[in-house]
Amino acid sequence: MERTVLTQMKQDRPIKEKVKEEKLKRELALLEAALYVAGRPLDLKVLGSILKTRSKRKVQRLARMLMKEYESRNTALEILELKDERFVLQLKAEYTPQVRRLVKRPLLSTGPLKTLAYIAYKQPVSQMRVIAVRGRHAYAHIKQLEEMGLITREKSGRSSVLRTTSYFADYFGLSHDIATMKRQLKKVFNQPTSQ
Amino acid sequence: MERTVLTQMKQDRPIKEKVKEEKLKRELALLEAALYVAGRPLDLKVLGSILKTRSKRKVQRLARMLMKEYESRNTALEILELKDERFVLQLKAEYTPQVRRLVKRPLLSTGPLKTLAYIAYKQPVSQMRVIAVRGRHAYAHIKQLEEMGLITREKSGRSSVLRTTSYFADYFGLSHDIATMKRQLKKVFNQPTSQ
Amino acid sequence: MPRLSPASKPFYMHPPWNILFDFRQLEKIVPWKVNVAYLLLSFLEEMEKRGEVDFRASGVALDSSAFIYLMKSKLLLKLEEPPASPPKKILDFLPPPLFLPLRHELTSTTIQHLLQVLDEVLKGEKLLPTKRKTEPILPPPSDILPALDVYLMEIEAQMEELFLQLSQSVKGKGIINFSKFAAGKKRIDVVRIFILLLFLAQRGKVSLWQSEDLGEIYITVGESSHGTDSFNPDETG
Repeated sequence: MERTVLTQMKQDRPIKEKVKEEKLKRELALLEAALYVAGRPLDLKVLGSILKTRSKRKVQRLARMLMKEYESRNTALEILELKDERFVLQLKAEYTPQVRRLVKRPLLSTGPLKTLAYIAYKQPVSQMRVIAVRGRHAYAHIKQLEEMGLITREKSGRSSVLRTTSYFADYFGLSHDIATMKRQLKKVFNQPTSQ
Repeated sequence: MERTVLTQMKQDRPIKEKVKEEKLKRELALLEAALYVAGRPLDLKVLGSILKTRSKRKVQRLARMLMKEYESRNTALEILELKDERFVLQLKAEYTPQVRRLVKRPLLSTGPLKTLAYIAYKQPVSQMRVIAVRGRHAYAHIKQLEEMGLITREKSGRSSVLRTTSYFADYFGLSHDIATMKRQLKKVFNQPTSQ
Repeated sequence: MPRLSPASKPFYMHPPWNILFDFRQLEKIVPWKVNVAYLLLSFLEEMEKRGEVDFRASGVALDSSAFIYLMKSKLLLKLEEPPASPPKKILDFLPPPLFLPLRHELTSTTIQHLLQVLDEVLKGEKLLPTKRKTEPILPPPSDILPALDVYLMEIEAQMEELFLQLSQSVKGKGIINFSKFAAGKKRIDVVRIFILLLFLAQRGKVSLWQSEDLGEIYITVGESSHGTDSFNPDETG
């Protein structure tokens, strides 16, 4: 009897392993599906609700596994872990310029994006200075960026002081700490591919 | 001398192979990037424009290669080859129910959606008529819908004639043939086919 | 150097040259009223004539002249701020555009949503006041032209017939009242006769006159120089 059970157990092991592997695959796919359809950073709680688990540690472990898998695939997409334990699936920046025109959503054109880059890099920066550097058309850019929630404007005497928002930091997967963010940006700007 | 050249060639081969392989990887990643950001079926011409090639056969070969790669990965996303030689990257249907609640952003807010619905139902329809029925704010809707690639505007004398695009048809899963599409709309709409 | 004594002032302290040497006066003058060139030339001539070359007085005269010219210039040219030069572009590190990361995002709009709002739009369309355009609705040309042709073809014959009737009524030549001629006829026929009379009058076959507004119309037949026996259709044109 005992022998039989042992034999049974030995036979079961690979099946159990297989089942476990299948379960893991399915959980990773679910995380991928969630990140794909959301198109925005999702936190561990939301990801956990998709996996039907309350264990944040488990979700984080799986999400990082998926992130690594994407890294190893070495393709156009990437999964990033943002601060606040959030994960996001997005296109690698280096491919953006080549496929931007296929996006059907209204996107910011190059002009406002240059103004945004300058504000992010120089912040906190006076509106006057931004206009002096970028030209008078930058008034419209500032308005647009403000409307999109990417920058804030704070009255200071006759001029305004501009800063990027935490939404901006999240959107780009950058640090909320301005000094760190600037270092990150510097790295981005030095990459020839980010143009 | 001859021996040296041969040795040289032997040494070159792996480098050339590597360069070729890198190029292939980059092309596959570009196709993936295009399909990912478009979020809709793309034909060989559009995909070719991203790869900067006019050879439809080459594009098709690469797209099929990418499709196979996705198949082998066995995850939540899939690439399909549609009729009309179009390719689409999408979420596998089996994952939709579990992640549907993460989808929050509507394609359009109600105002522009109403204008779009009217154009789809009445097309080809003059801009004048759309404005008469929907009001003057519909000018902005028409502009937005055009920018999003959901409708086209064709000058006709003093007014314009509006039609939905194939992107519209793809998004809502309708026929590309306008007569068929209108029949489909009317059928779902449960209205007599007159008017 | 002129010797100055209270009793004998030097010549340039007299008019007209004193303007150049009295500084209190100088500030009050209207510069346009001073001919500086004349003052300086005559001052030099007077000095030469007198043989008293006074360099200090010359210097003062020159200084005053310059002052008068300055006053004129100031009046001519309103002192304005020089036009602002275009704001100098500050040379600063200009980072490349920061492209937003592209993320695919499923949207929640379904065909059901599209049809729901379509329902509302079409209901709204039915409620729209059906402002029929008030453009005149013209009947198709085919409805008008044949009738017009018949009338135009017949008008010649009718004119000829009416002229004959009139001629008979007046026995060749003479005058007849319109009311008498049209008596006993239907209203529509009266109108027709009147229109035909206008045609005949236009061709000079008859003359029409009226004694007063809304009064009796008199028809004079055969007074015109035109022949009474032939109708040339071309004349209608």
